[in-house]
Amino acid sequence: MQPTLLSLKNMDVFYGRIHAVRRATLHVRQGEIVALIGGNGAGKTTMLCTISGLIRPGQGSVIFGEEDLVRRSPEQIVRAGISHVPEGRLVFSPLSVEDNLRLGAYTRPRFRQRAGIAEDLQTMYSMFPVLRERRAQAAGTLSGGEQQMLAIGRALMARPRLLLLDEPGMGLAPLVVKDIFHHIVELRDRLGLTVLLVEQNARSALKIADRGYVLENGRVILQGTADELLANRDVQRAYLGRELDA
Amino acid sequence: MAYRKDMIWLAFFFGLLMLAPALLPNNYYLTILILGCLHAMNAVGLCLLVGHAGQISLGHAGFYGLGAYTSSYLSTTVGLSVGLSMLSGVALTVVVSILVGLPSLKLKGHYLAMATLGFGIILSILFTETVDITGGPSGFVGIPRLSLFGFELRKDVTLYRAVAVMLCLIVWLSFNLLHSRVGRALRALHTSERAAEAMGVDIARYKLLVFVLSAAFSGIAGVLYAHYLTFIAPSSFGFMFSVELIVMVVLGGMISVPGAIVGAFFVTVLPEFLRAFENIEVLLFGAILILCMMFLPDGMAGGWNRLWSWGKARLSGAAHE
Amino acid sequence: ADAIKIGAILSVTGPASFLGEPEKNTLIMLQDQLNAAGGVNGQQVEVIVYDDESDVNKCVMAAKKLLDQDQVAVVIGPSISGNTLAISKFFSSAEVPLVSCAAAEKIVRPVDPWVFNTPQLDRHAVTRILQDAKAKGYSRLAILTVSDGYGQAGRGVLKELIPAQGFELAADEVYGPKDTDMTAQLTKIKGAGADAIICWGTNPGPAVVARNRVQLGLTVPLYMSHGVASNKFIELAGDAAEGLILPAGRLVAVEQVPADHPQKAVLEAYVEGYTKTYGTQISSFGGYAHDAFALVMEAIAKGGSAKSADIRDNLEKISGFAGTSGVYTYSPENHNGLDESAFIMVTIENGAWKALN
Amino acid sequence: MDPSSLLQYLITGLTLGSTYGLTALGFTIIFNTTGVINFAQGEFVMLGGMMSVYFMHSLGFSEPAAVVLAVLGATMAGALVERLAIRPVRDCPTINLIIITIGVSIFIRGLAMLLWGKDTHVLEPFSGNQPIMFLGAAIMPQAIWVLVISLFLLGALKMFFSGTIHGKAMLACSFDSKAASLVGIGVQRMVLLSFMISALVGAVGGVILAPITMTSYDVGIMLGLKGFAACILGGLGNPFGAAAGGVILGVLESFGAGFVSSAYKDALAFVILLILLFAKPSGLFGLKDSKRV
Amino acid sequence: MNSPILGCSGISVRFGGVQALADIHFEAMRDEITAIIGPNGAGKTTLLNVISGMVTPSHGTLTFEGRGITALPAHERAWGGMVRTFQNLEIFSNMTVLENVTMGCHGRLSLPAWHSLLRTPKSRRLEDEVRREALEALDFVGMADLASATAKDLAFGKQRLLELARALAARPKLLLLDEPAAGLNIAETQVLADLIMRIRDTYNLSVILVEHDMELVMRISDSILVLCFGQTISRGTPAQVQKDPKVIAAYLGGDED
Ligand SMILES: Nc1ncnc2c1ncn2[C@@H]1O[C@H](COP(=O)(O)OP(=O)(O)OP(=O)(O)O)[C@@H](O)[C@H]1O
Ligand SMILES: Nc1ncnc2c1ncn2[C@@H]1O[C@H](COP(=O)(O)OP(=O)(O)OP(=O)(O)O)[C@@H](O)[C@H]1O
Ligand SMILES: [Mg+2]
Ligand SMILES: [Mg+2]
Repeated sequence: MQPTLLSLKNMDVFYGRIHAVRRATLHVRQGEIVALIGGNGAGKTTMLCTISGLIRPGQGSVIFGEEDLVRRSPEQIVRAGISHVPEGRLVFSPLSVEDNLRLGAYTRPRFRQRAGIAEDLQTMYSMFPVLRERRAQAAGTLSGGEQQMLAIGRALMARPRLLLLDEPGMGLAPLVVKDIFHHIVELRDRLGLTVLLVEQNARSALKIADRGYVLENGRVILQGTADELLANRDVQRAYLGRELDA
Repeated sequence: MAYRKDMIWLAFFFGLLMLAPALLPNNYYLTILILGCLHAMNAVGLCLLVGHAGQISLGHAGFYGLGAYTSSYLSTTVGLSVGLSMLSGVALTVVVSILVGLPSLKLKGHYLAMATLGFGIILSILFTETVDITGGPSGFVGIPRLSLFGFELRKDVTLYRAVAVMLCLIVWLSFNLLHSRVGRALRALHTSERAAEAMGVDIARYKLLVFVLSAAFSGIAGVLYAHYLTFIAPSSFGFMFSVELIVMVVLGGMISVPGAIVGAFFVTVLPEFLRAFENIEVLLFGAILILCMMFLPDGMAGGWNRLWSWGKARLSGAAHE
Repeated sequence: ADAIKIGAILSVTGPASFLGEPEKNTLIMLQDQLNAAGGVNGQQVEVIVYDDESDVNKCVMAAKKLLDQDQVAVVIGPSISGNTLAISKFFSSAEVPLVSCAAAEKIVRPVDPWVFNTPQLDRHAVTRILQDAKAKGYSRLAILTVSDGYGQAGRGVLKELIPAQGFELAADEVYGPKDTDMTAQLTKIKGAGADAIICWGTNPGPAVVARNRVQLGLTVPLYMSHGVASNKFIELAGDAAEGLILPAGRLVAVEQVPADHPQKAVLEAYVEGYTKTYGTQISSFGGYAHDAFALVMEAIAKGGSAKSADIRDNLEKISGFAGTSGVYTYSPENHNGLDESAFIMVTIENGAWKALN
Repeated sequence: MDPSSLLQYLITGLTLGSTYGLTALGFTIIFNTTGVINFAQGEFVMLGGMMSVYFMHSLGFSEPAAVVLAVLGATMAGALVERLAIRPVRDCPTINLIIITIGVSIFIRGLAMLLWGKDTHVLEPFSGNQPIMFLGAAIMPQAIWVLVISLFLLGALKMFFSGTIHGKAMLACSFDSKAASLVGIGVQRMVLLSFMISALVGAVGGVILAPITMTSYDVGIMLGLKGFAACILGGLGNPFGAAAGGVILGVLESFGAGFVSSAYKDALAFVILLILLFAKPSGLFGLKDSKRV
Repeated sequence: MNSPILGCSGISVRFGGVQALADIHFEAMRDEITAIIGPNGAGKTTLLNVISGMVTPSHGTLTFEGRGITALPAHERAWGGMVRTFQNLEIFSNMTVLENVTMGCHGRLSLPAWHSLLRTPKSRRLEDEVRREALEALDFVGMADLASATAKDLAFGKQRLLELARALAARPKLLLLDEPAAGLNIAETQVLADLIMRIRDTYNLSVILVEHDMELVMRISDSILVLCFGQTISRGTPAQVQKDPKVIAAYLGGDED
């Protein structure tokens, strides 16, 4: 049984009066892929943003390894080893694709790891061949999907220990999604990367995940191994679509 | 609904303006009020242009001056009737604003700011250098006093009333506009021109519309200014004044017309209060500006709203006890 | 009886502060001196100074405040012509005399019964320069004026008098108040081939002109206006100031004024008082305020009344009154009261003013 | 029109232009990290000049020492501005920040006036006052100083922004500060840094310009204005553009004064600037809109 | 009845080095749902941009209801009854949800500006009508309860629905949807599918749909255009396209489930 890498304890997040996340508790073990599913406005994005320090929780704790991340600034959290692929990509529009990727590795010691960085750059290009063609193009002019690929590549360039993915599949062609998920699994196996994955397509998400949590207006209402959740009637009805009813 | 609220505010404001002279000890305060109202006219226009449509202009001092100089020239040198010269003053401002707006409004953000700024500077150079028309740097002397339908408003109070009424008229128009499809379209193209376009908003036309409207407001303020002071000098229409106007709007809260008015009066009155501090006046002015922005990021209007809702909460809280 | 209220609107800050600040200091000093000496007609005087920041609107408000709120008997200032013109008519309607420290001719011609001024007129300065030029036998003159109120007034007079006095206007160039380089204008003048250049402006512009002239290696003689008649100019222009000629009030070269000259006493008293009070060397521009104050006091003392109307009437009666800028003789037709004799021609010789004669 | 005066106009224009360009560079740095037009930029230039005058004439330092102290002082001032006025409101819309910089500029100007008075001051040229005659046109040694230092700064900044990862990181902050912090860029530190660098550049400008243009508490306004115009003309955010814009503006002015009319030289310069803007809406060397739907 | 509402012929678009679209010919039939699919960067959004007038093609002509519209600016196409949603959301973020939707009516329910300026009775009546229709559209997508919320505070998925509602309020003849299902989970997507068909039937309009969710596409579209690297590689009914080996190779992949 791997040690716990990340754990949230009864976390509350507010936007003004709106109570977006309510007493949420979850944990992710070293080397696990954990899926976070839930409908619109369930609070998934909010939760990821809280982990990566973009939002301060009202209360509760975020423990990563031994350290408490609450009150830490986003850049400290990145340096601690967490990369976040945000909702809506947020690429640096005017900068070239390559610059975007290089900035992904900003926190890595530039001189000791020059070789490592160059190598990872090539890895990203081979993971997303389109990006290689477009390396000099301004990121803002990429197509939606290409931007999504870039966002994921940028996050991976930091060689994170924990990767937060907010709907990586959004806007990507089915094949590409399959690829990405496949890559993620591979990275996990090769480098022991840990992943917390928010994905609308619950089925494909749960297929690669070890465990999953179900979020409903801010609360964790259900958790279990991926197979348990896939088999769960409520989950099927709510998130996996109807044709299973047959 | 929102519109009715604004109308109530306007009625209240109008009442206040009309009562003010009775409450004031002497003409000196009236002078401040009049200048305040004139600045407010400018600010309201800019509130529409900058706050709602998101098109920054650093050239409105130019329109202010254009109105003032045109009307002065026509009424003094050419000898037209004051009423007629004022009308033509505003008319010319409108025409020029169209000519300026057509090319400039294609620019965005800081570039638009620069274009309007450049235009404003060109105008103020013209005011300064065309000595035989404008009287040059030392100013335009002997402008007839404001008169309506042949009656000269000799007393400051009557003139003030006229100015106040004009201001309220401008505010009324602005409210109408903002609470209509036009106002919405302006806010829309502010956030996303592409989406506004896709919804059938003729961006270029709407930008020009609001630009010209705000210029017209400045022009009106300008002609009134000239015929109140009966003397004008280029220094009053320099780029610093354009900046001051923007400051008024932002202090007021960008998108709030009442805010813009309060901001205008604030910026007008503050230096008078700071007179006592002599040399450190400038210092204080800067400091106050900074502090306002820090503690009222959404301007005076925003601050007021927060105060209001806070008070409401307290009251309802008390009611529960 | 309570103190006589005397208002003052001066450009203590802003572009014209080089005028307003010494003027303000002067007024405060004179007020204290007078009150210490028992006031005028046994009444103390209270000078209320407002700063117009060299800005018209501020000036108007200050005027209104003095007239409507402080209800002063008489107002001294403003420091600059534009502001004076902006507010002068308020005074005729309020029937309070205004003694301006600004020079423009428009202020006193045509005569407004309630408006006076103390500085020498530009006309007098130009006349002196042209006399000098004629003596030296120059015929083609180039003018380089600043595009502000002061420069405009000077330019007007120059363009009137130069042809009138039989000179030829070789070039008519201007520069902006904030310009930092006039080589372009000077190069153009050089091309125009003038016998002499007349530069009309206030610091720092003329200092730049002087420097650029030397830098371009121009040998054409350069006249300055009385607007630079302060030691600041010598400091700014440095060596480039050497040998420049300009008309100036006697204040710049007090020690060179002959002992028997009527102004001698006044000048020495003023210089001594000022340097003692403020520890800084005197700026000749404070003199305008000095004279305004002195004249007003003279009128009050002579007429024995501090009522606005009486002050006005008695000002017009003043004649042969020695001030720092000259000997004043007011009359219903003349509200300036000085003539060319108020100016002496001075030059700058190893860093100091030297009176020519 | 004889060639020597033609050359003279050109030289004048270049000198003038590099003063504008130098100010413009300062704008570029802060804009590139925050997207804010720093209206207090001109004040940094003023501080450079006034402080060195103060250290030299009032405290009696030697010129080099005074210059160094002045530049350091201005840099500190830049840091203070960021700490006290910008950081507390970092989440506000850009326009608020711009207004704050306006407040800051007014404040600094007032302070300078209070501390050092309203007089104009001169600084001794670094290497003598003896003009170098060149084909009948005079070049001031100081002008050469200005030209060289401007070019040096320009090169350095160009290198920094398009050559180094830190430069890219600074740019990133202005494009999307949220994303920037997500890749581990210390946005606040970057902003602080940018304010210090631009204050430094401004101060250096102020120091080397003081001998030519003289200095007083209010020189900042005009320089700031022209500097802003310059970097818009050249295309916001591009150091090269800023410098080029400055030079173009300067040359336009001096030729305008020489050939058209000294009264309308500024007007002329701005007319041409507007025409250029309308022809190239994002400046001569600005990067074009990279947003799409 | 089954005449083309929109025709594209020979549309080509270049961005610098990128040939985003190369000589595209296609027609969208009245009252049909036409889907455009293809790998990322195939040119789908660009095609929508060309149709809606946000990108001017280097070659090719467009006809809408038989009229040539190649030269028309975007807003005039909107007046003509062609409205779109955006792949990277373009909502009016600091307006309320209701205001956002009322913007949809802008082109259709319009008056000269002076009416608004003077708030004539006419303009007041118009305002009420706009409001009513906006609420109706909101109700249609089931967001009536959020009417007064600020748009930017909505969760991503809700913002997508908002864009749809805004487009609906315009009562378009042709509705262009760019990845409406992105950011919705499977169940929500199915609701959306029903919604789109309901829209088509109630307002009998035609739809052009760009989408990567094959379940959705295959379920609701009547015909499909497949782009790849800016070229048409296949077109036809869902059934035909699904079997087309070129499409499977380039896009669908040999899917296991
Ligand atoms: N900036 C904000 N201000 C106010 N409320 C917000 C803000 N951002 C999100 N919310 C609210 O918080 C709740 C959770 O939003 P969140 O984006 O986390 O949901 P989500 O699970 O990511 O939804 P989706 O799957 O659509 O992305 C929603 O009800 C949303 O309306
Ligand atoms: N403004 C631009 N400049 C340069 N290249 C561009 C520009 N706009 C689009 N492109 C390129 O054109 C191609 C087509 O873009 P488009 O957005 O149409 O793809 P798409 O089919 O919508 O892809 P996705 O499914 O990922 O949204 C992309 O490769 C993109 O990089
Ligand atoms: Mg989300
Ligand atoms: Mg797309």
